[in-house]
Amino acid sequence: MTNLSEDRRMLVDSARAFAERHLSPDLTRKQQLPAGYDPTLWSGLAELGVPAMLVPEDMGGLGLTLSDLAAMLTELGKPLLPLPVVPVAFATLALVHGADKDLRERLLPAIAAGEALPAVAWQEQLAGLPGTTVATTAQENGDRWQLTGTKSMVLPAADWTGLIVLASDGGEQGLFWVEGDAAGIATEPLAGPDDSLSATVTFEMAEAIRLPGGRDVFDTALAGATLLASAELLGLIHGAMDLTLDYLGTRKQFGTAIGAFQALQHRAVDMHLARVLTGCSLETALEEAECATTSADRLRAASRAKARASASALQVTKEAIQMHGGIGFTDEHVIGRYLKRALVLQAWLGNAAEQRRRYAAMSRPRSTETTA
Amino acid sequence: MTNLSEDRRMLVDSARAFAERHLSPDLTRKQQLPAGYDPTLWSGLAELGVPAMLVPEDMGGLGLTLSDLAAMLTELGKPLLPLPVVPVAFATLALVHGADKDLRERLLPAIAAGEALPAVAWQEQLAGLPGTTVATTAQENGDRWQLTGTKSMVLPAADWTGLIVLASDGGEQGLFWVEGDAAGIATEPLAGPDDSLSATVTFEMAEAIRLPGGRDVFDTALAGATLLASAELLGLIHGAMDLTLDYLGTRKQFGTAIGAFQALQHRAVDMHLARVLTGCSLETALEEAECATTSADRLRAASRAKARASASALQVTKEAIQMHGGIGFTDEHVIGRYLKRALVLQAWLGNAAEQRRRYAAMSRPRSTETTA
Amino acid sequence: MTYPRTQGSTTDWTRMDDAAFRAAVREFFARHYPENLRYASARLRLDEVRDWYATLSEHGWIAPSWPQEYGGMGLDPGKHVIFVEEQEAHGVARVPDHGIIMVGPLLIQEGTDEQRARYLPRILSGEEIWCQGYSEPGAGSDLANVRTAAVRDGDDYIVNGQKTWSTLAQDGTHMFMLVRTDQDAKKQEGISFLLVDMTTPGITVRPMKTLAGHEEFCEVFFDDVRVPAANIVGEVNRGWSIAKALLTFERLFLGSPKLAQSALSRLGTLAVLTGQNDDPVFRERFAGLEMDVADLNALYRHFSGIVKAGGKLGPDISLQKIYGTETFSRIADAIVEIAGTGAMIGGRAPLGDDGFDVLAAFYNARPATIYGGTNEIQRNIVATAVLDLPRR
Amino acid sequence: MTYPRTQGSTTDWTRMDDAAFRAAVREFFARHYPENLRYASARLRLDEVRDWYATLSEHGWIAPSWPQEYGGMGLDPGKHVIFVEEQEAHGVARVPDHGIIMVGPLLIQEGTDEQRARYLPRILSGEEIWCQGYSEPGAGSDLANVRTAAVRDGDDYIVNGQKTWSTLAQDGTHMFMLVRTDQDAKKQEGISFLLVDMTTPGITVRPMKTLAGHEEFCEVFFDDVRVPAANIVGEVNRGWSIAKALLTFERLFLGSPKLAQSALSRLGTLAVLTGQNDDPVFRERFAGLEMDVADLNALYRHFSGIVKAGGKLGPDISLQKIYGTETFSRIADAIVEIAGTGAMIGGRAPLGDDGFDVLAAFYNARPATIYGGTNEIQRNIVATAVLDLPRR
Repeated sequence: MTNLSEDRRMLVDSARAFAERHLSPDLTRKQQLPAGYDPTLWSGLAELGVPAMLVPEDMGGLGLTLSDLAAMLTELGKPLLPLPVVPVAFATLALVHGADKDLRERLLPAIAAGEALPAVAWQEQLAGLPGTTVATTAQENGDRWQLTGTKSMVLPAADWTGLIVLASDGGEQGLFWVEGDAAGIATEPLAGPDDSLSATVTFEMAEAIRLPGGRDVFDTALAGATLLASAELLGLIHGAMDLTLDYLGTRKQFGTAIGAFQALQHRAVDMHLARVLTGCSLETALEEAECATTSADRLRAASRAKARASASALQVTKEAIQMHGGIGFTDEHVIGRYLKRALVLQAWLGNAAEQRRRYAAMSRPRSTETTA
Repeated sequence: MTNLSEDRRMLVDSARAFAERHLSPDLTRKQQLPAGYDPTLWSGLAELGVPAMLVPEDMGGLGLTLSDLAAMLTELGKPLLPLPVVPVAFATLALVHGADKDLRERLLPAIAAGEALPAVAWQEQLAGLPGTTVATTAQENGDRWQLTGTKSMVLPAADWTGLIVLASDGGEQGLFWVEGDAAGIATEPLAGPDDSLSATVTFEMAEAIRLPGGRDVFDTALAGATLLASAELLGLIHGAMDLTLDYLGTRKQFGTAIGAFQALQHRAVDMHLARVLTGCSLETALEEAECATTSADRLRAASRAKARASASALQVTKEAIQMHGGIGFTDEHVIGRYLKRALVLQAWLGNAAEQRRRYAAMSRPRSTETTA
Repeated sequence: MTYPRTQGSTTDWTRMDDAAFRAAVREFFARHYPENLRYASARLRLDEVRDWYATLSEHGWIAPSWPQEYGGMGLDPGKHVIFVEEQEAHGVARVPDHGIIMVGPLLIQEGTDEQRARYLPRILSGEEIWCQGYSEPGAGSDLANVRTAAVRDGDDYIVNGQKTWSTLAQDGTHMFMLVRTDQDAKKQEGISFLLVDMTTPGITVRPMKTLAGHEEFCEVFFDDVRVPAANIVGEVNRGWSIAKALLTFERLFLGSPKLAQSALSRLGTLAVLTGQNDDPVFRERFAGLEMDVADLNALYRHFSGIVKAGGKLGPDISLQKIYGTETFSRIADAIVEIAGTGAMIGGRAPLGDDGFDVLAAFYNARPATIYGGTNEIQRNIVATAVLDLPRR
Repeated sequence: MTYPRTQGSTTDWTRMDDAAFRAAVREFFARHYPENLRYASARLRLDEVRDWYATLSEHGWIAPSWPQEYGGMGLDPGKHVIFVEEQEAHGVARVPDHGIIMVGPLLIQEGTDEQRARYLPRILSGEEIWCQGYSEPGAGSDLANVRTAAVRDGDDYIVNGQKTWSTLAQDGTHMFMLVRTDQDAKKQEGISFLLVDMTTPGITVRPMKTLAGHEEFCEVFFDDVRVPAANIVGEVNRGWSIAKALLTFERLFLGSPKLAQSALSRLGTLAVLTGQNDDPVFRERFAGLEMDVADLNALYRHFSGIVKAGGKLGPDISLQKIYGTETFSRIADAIVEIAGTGAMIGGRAPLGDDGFDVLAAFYNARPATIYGGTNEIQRNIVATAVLDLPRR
């Protein structure tokens, strides 16, 4: 992030100003039923242009890049962001890359305006590498399709204006659009440790239309969302780290500021290294993904960034609690909010171990003898 | 090692006295061609009764336990032990458990006297979990057998008075005895990083007799040798740790003894924890192995002790070099001898990762619901 | 001094062999422990376990390690270990046990006859529940930095100050606490050990919510609280050595393998529930943790062997606290890792028949490396008092 | 000042696009680099690479980053990275390069015209080989604690003292060194930067054998060594700031991904040779290390981007040295681990056609976390100078 362009810097500044004015870790304390977020706050973000960023200009959007949105998310993530920016961006990417003209024209301008909140319903089992296998089925019925199956961890948890669903037509996996008010959808909200909400959504012959794009489009959108989630994690890491550095400089034990103890200093350096690495990893992964020509390459880059961001976020927030001592374990201090939000974000779209497994599946040790 | 019996304490004291008088890390500097050890030093150990320890009393031995020999080895390992105590004990265990009366009577008294040096030739490939698959074949020829195949990492590397060979008769794995001067044996010595020697031994229709004991006996002997190698590693860990603690207390940088720097203190504590854990792990594993009724249970206990000892030895010796700084990386300081010897001993009979893999193969996560 | 038979166990456990004793304990738990309280994932509150406390008390099983003459089971350390093992295996929850674990043994060793007669029977009966008053705000791990003052006034002391991290103090009827009785003495001196009735006027208890959402710790405020001078344990101004001895014992207790063992078992369960138990990467990781827990048990055996042989624990007991809590923490991390997006669920995730709380162990692992002296403090102690490394 | 054409490259590399440049470099190495020196596992000595040095020199390729006016290739940092990448890919060994990497850029920036004219051409030609004189016994990482004294005597300085950890000093014709020219000044002041001809009477070089068996470092003794005062670089008593700037640059260099990258490639080779490359446990471990190396590259790009943009490296460059060397060390550990009993073999184990030296990377990883300021020192620097944590 050394050479921010002027435009990028303006975006970052506006995000920082919004974050300072409207966000705080304590905002994540209250569950925003039923959707899991505060609609007023969302409107504010929409005024800032956040949901419009990935929407093309001819669809009423700003036509900006993943890197641009990532830079803003890092700022928004510092005081913790209890808003579904990344989930909506995930759906936006799927629509931009995979919807036909009609659906694009119907949905993208509304997304850009902050009025439509589409969600992607894709994963089924909780653990393993989510999304690898898909049991939800799509059956053709005239020019429409009917979906049956259960999806977990759908974000936002309610109030969506429509769902993009990954389902199998028996042979291939494809993406399907389900209207928010369609019949045959049952939603069960689950509260997260950070008081966010996700939903388990069950489809029973729910009516859907098929998007032209398939698994490949989904993978590209997943890669984008994974990078954006990494950017939000990077913001979270900054926030937790800065609070901890403040604490180390002011808290005294045995008559000395605890930040003067060398053992803590060295661990603080390792936390800082984790944050710097996360930033560098993300920056290069964004570039790789933006230059890549296949969805596999995009996923590979995204896996690397998310693996680093997830591991760093857990490392930094766990160390932050340890360094804060007992007070860090009470719900009264904000540092705990960072740990809880980190737990959710590191897991969503696949945690570090799951990203590593995906990365391993896409690369293979080579012998120098064969590359020489 | 809290409640040493009086007998055990005498053994330990005699080993310590021998170690202090006759051993020093610098002794490991010279390759003792061709066998890889100093015969005079070996005679000294024989006078101490070391090779007699596991030999039953009716065969001229002392009839002591693995735990007794382990306690001595820990003392002998402190100044590093360039002698094939564990290799010979490995062969002794195989003969005690698996040889017929004739061979026992012929070999065990000579082993006890320090005159016979049998070696076990068992592993073939270098990596993976050695000894799992056996390609060396034994063909029956009248009342004798003929062995063909190649074994690696045979210790001692030469001067053996006979070889116990793990080979497959086409169906089962069995143990075979080959005289040291048998025809059809070719030996190629390999120098270790610690200037010890191991041998690659090739059998070409070498004449052998079959021991009544098979794979099961071999596994019991392997478990015993693995525990003893862990004991030697424990001694090595003590030696490296004590040198490092001395250095931390005396070496000054920036005007302060470096042992006063908290970051180094905390890492020294982790090294110490590793050594204490290694001792406790070994003590309980020895007990488990001695009480076990199956060779699988013995191996499982041995794998745990060796995994801990191997990992601790690498951790402690690597940290020892780092804490010694540049001087630790020169061949002039003895601390480097500890690192090199640790490399060899952690690898022999399977390193930490390989032991973990064996342990994993022998256990399986259970659900609390099934155990409750 | 004798206690009524009903409060002591009538069986002479010391004569029973270990296998028979284990069978007896197992049978006792199976028969008496409430099924719905098995394998609780969080520390239970007094309300939830009061009946179980009473059951233990009625059978004379509430104080396994106290001598029989004081109403305990009089178990030797070996049998005590068996008792704890069976407790764990059956998923028996901890009762509020500061009185049993800390105050009882302390009064038996250091208390006056009057103190013993006054307090021990009510600990056994569960009438009185004790909490701890050690840490103070601004000096979490620097325990010797006691600022809560007790000033002599006739036959009483007047206590002013604040304690914090007092576990379940809201359920306590009494507190054992460290107070400063000599303002002018050096840090470790001038500290006394005081027993306080929590109903005394001037005491305010404020529970604090933990990250896990439980009210597990309290702040306790003392505003001109009048406590009889007879409630000092041991000598005035010599409380630090008593506290240190208790802390040493606490480190053995805090480092015991039970947290790690139970988390490992949960990890295995979760692997089965999520279909990962045959995954080779998981298998090797699990085996590594399993060996760590076995070695943690070996370490515990080493230290409890010293206690068993009548020896005194040295400062190296901090190793037990370090390794016990950090092994527990690594296993808790593994649970979060294999749970995947299960970590996005607070409370029970929909896995298995009863659901599975993915984050319970992870939350518990956070304070484990902090309370009883942070693991940083423990490492400082080992570095200087065991390894004899120079102080700066 | 100009240099004879034969010593400078005649090509204007800056006009070439990156792909064409990469192709040119690749072709150059393929054509000129001796096959038998590819992928050397240890640092090569001058004797072994003298011909290669001469080849580079003749083609004007010896100093990639020096400006063309001084006889370098004048590569911008982007092309320099390409150059290094191709060097690595082809397995091209390092030549003794202290003159090229350290002394040249230093003299170009801080030297006098006379010093540049005297020294630069002979670095380019390979006539003169430089070694470093920074560390002293008893002050390995505490570089400012210079005790080697240079006392003014007419137009000369008389140098007395001892340097250590001087890499390949036995092959050096000249040393650039730190000397104390003011005995009374505070630690960091009173240090000067001095150029010394190694053939001057009074200099004794004693090579030390490393664990790997190489004579890679030397002790160098100075006994009344007379050095012209004109050999001071920059101002007298202001050598520390020059040394610090060089050290900052050295940290970027020492933390470059090449060691880790090359070790990773060797890990992959060893997995193939031992049949473990399809093992799922190995695969995931390898992927983790591969991502670490990719992120190490990203970090390197971040810092070299600052240099490229003409910025100054700050104290956070220590992060590069820490992560580069520790990633290398982790990979070296993985090599030893998957080698199994291959680690019992010193030198080349019988694996593959040419054998495989299991321990080479492991040995190299030991000094990597020590030289150039131990990683402990680097962490101290980041803690105080970057994170602004309080000093004790």
